[in-house]
Amino acid sequence: MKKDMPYSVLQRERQFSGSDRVTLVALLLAAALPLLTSNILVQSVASQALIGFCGALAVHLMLRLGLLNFSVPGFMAVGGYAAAIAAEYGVQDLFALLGIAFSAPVVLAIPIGWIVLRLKGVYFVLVTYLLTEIVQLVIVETPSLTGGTNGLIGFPPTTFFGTELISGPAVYYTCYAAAIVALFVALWSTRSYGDIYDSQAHNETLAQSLGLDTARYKAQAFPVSAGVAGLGGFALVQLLITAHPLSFTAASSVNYIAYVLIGGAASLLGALLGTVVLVTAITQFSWSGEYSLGLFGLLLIFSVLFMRDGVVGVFTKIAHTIRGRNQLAYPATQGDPT
Amino acid sequence: MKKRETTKLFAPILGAILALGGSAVHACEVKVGVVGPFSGGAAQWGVAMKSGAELAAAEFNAAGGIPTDKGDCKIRLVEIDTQYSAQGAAAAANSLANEGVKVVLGPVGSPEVSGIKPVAARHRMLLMVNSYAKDAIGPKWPLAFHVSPGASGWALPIVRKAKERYGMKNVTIIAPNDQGGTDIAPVVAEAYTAEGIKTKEEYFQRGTADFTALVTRVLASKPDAIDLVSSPTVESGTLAKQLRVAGFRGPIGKLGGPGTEEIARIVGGYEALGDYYYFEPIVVDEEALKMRDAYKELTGKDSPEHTFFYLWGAASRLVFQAMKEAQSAQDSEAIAEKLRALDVKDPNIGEGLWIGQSFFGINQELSLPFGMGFVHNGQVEPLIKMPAAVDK
Amino acid sequence: MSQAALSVEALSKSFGGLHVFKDLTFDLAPGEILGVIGPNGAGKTTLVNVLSNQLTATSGTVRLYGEVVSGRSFPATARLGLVRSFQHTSVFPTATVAENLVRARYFAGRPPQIHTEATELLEVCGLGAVFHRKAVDLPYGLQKTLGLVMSCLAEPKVLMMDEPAAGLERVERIVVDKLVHYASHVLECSIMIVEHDMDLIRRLCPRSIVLEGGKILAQGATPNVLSEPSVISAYLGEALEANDAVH
Amino acid sequence: MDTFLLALVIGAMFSAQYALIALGFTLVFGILGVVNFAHGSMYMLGGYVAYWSVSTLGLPYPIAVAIAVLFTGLLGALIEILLVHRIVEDHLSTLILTLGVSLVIVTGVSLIFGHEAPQFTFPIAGSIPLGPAYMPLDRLIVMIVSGVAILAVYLLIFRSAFGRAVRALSIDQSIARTYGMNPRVLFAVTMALSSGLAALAGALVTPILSLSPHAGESVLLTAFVVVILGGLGSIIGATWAAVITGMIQSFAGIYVGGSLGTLLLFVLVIAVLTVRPSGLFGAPARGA
Repeated sequence: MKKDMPYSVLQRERQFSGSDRVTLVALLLAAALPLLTSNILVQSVASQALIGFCGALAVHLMLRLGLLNFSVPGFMAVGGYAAAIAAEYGVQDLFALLGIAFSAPVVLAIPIGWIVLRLKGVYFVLVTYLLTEIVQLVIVETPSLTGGTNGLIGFPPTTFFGTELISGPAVYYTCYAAAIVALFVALWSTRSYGDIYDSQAHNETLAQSLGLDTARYKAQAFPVSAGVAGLGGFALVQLLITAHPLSFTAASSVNYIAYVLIGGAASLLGALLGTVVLVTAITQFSWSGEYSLGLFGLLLIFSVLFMRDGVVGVFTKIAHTIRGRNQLAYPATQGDPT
Repeated sequence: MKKRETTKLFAPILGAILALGGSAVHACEVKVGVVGPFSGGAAQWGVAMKSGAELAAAEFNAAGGIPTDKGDCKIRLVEIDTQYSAQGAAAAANSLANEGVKVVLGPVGSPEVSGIKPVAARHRMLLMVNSYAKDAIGPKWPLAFHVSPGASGWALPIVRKAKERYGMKNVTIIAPNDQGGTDIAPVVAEAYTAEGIKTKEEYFQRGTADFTALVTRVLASKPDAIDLVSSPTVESGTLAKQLRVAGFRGPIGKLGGPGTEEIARIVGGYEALGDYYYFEPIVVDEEALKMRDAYKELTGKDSPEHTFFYLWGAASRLVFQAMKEAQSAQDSEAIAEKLRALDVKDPNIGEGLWIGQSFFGINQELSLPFGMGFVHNGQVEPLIKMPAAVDK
Repeated sequence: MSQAALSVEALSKSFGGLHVFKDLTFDLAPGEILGVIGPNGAGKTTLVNVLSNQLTATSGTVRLYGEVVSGRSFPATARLGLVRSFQHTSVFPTATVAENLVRARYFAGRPPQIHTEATELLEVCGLGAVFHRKAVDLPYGLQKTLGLVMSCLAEPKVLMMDEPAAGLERVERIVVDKLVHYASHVLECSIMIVEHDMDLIRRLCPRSIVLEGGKILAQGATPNVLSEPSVISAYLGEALEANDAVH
Repeated sequence: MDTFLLALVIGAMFSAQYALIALGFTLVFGILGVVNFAHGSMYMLGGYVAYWSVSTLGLPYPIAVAIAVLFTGLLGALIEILLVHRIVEDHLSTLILTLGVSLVIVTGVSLIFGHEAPQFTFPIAGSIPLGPAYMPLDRLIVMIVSGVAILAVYLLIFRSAFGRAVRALSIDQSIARTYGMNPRVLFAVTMALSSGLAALAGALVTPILSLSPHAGESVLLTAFVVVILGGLGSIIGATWAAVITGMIQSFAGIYVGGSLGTLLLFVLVIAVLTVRPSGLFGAPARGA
């Protein structure tokens, strides 16, 4: 092989994208929410959005690999219950509990991932759905550990350097801590492996043909997604002060998926926007009544058909239109497809 | 400057949230929360509860309202939909806390109640709830009241009456394996056992649509009677239908959960249902029907069909009476103190008492006269009015 | 002759009871460019799939410079230096051309630097002008070219090209020559070309193998092989048809 | 021994029902590559249309079943043509789309017919003794209809020109065109067939069990389990998996009770997939 001076360097893109920056800044600003308003309702909705964001991130991380993950509530339950049980055994420190809520699902997801990740597309969807159902059944069948159908109530409160986190803003910050950790994990994961995940999602065979061991990266992404979900589960248990099986039903997995798809599946910002929009819509401006499920269905249909890139996609399109950029700006190329 | 911009950004959101409360400006008003499922499958329970509360509020307001240190104040109900979920109920409690509400009527289902209690306790709210959970109330929740007795209160008298009639020696109880089932089935089982009836418990997976296998299993032990306790209505109907198809001729009980009519429809009519006995939280007699007329007169609307309307009407009257005597809508502890001491004597529903000590360890369960129903050989018999349950 | 770059010994593949090919034995010498031809359904693409371990062989052994590659995973085989390209366009659609090239280097475990020749190659192939466009937005010919370039950038020891000219216009096919030249002369790798375009095989491959019905019908110097009566009778109709199909 | 026989009979009843439900689900996946989350709601809708035809139009039950199948089949075709077809290549999007469709259907039915279960019973009662066991006539009819439907679908797919085109289509659209078949039409027909089968199951089974707007939910889960176990897209696989699932549900239900049977079933599915990632009889489907 010739040893010429390299003419050009093909370096991997590993910077944050613009939308990642916006996401991070938005979440950092959210820390100031309790300072801006003492409105408990706003804090409560925001807490729910932060929890939903963790779930949405867990969905997003697997969707990056082209896999639709229905196991999010299952792993949320694992994280939430693990932390609640640890609290009963005297672990109250926020950081320790965050660690437990993250690592318990990770540990469980490693062997499960080995099984699940051999499955393609739709099989993965259905099996992850079953996983959540199994977690539900296991909770119901193990009342001595999990409280069974009654759930766990009355575990000691979480502490932050010895201070009990029980006031409204404190609970908000507990959820916030979970969400920010989840975001950093997601940023690390997408920044380090974004191109690998994207390649697997769009042309796994090509990636393998070049020498990429795709199985390894899938096996790595699944536990990370599970851990992120676990953080959300921890926050949910803290918000409700209860670990209850009904908080983690298989049906609720659809919500987290909807957050991501409606916000925009391509970016972390999509997950954030989708969560904020839907959580606010559902809890506050409750298009309630008997129509609510049907309206939710219509929203899903509409966004799948007409908003393929979600809310973020719509914004991007508007921004492009305003800047007057369009497809013709690219250099024309010769040749047509046969 | 920056802060102002942010506030501007939030202003529409805050405005919208406040508008939800429908903040009409009154000289003086006290707010009471009404929390329940006002949409979705359980909406009929929530709407009936809300109407009961509306009736009581209208009555008290017509009589001058609640005396406070600001003078006599009108009661204003702040209604929040939980969509029958724990999260929804917790969020509802948070938003009520935001409005400074200290007294809450509802919610009406076990999942909601388990969601609202911890949050309400944190904000020191007085709760009047309905739930079949075995920890619905308790010493841990000194401000939580139970609107009507759980199975621990009424199961025994009903079992006694059923035994008188059918003389069954062994009973199988069938319940779903969720909180609604696992919390109530053992309590009902205890009532049967106390009457010397041999009892077996069977649980089914929630969401089961076809009970052939379970029915076969249950009938193998040849029970004299089968009790569906708190099984949801559709599941109860399917179970009853399949039991009858499989040749079970004994009486079917339903000690918990409403829905006799719907169950009969699923089975294929009362004829097909055969012998059936059930618990009815309240007997709507002539006296009770006066509440319906009063509601029409005070609010101009028709009251809902669901019998929860009468139950919650009576319970709301008690809570408002306690507020009146405590001269506050804020001091939840004082209100709770007055509530515990109130004589339970509803003009329309009848005399009752506070029970709960022996089962829950706290005497905060409202016991009113209740009903028991029989369907005999396909004939619906009039409800039997039973006196309010007492502690064992 | 020294050690073969690729040595295939009694290789068989069957699906259920159906044999796609049976007992194939042939070698690819270092630096050699071998043509593999045969009528449709002869098992050519399956052969590439099996050699690259994308499919598991039913029996037989494949060696790369003496090292047994049979039984390894598809990516592990590629990492050893036995790389394939695809008949249909195969790119990372949502990534730019540049990003596609980066990934090719990175996934193959190669350093990010590429040589002058490679850069020139990009210009010659027409990819330089569209460096920052998304692959999916490129015309078919350029997408196909990009896929071929990516397999070259993996710097394999042996490159297997599955119908590199398929879907390219006649004028575009010159690109394949340039790529083969680059792979052969700059990367000094051995190449196996599965193709229907006889002109291309004649131009690029000194030696050819003819597959028919899962067996080697003929092998040897390309002009000789193509003039063998058995090959003509088995193949000619097909070849004409294939040529018709592209124009 | 008596119980064993009984369990076997009940298992057979379950199997027939499950097969009928899973058949359409697997068909749509095999041919369109779409996981139809609206399949359960088609079952429920079939029940409601049949109920409406009997109670409001006063039609005889068999005609009501036919109307349910036609109406729901037509609706299925419309959904395919108007919605699914626009994005049929994208498996994840069609999954979410059909989920949305199912929510809309469930809400629509609740608004029209109410949340509560209506009175809807099978017109034929009674049972025939089978030694110690018994076979209710209504179940027998369901079994016979399921058997005929499975056979018909099998013949249609493997023995007819339509079937050849459809199978070709599942591999390559251009081949289907050489059979003179338009993919658009084939997809719509397949969806109609699948929805019609679901509605047939619904119209037959809901009067035996119960009819409510949420009746389709457990059906969808059953269809999933059966179809994954058998291998998505495989008609034979779905049939066998229905038998396995039916027998497990029956034996676990009778001998164990509670939810352990369900847990066992789910774990079995995952265990099978560990060994065979495409299910028992699975073949890679269109692009999945």
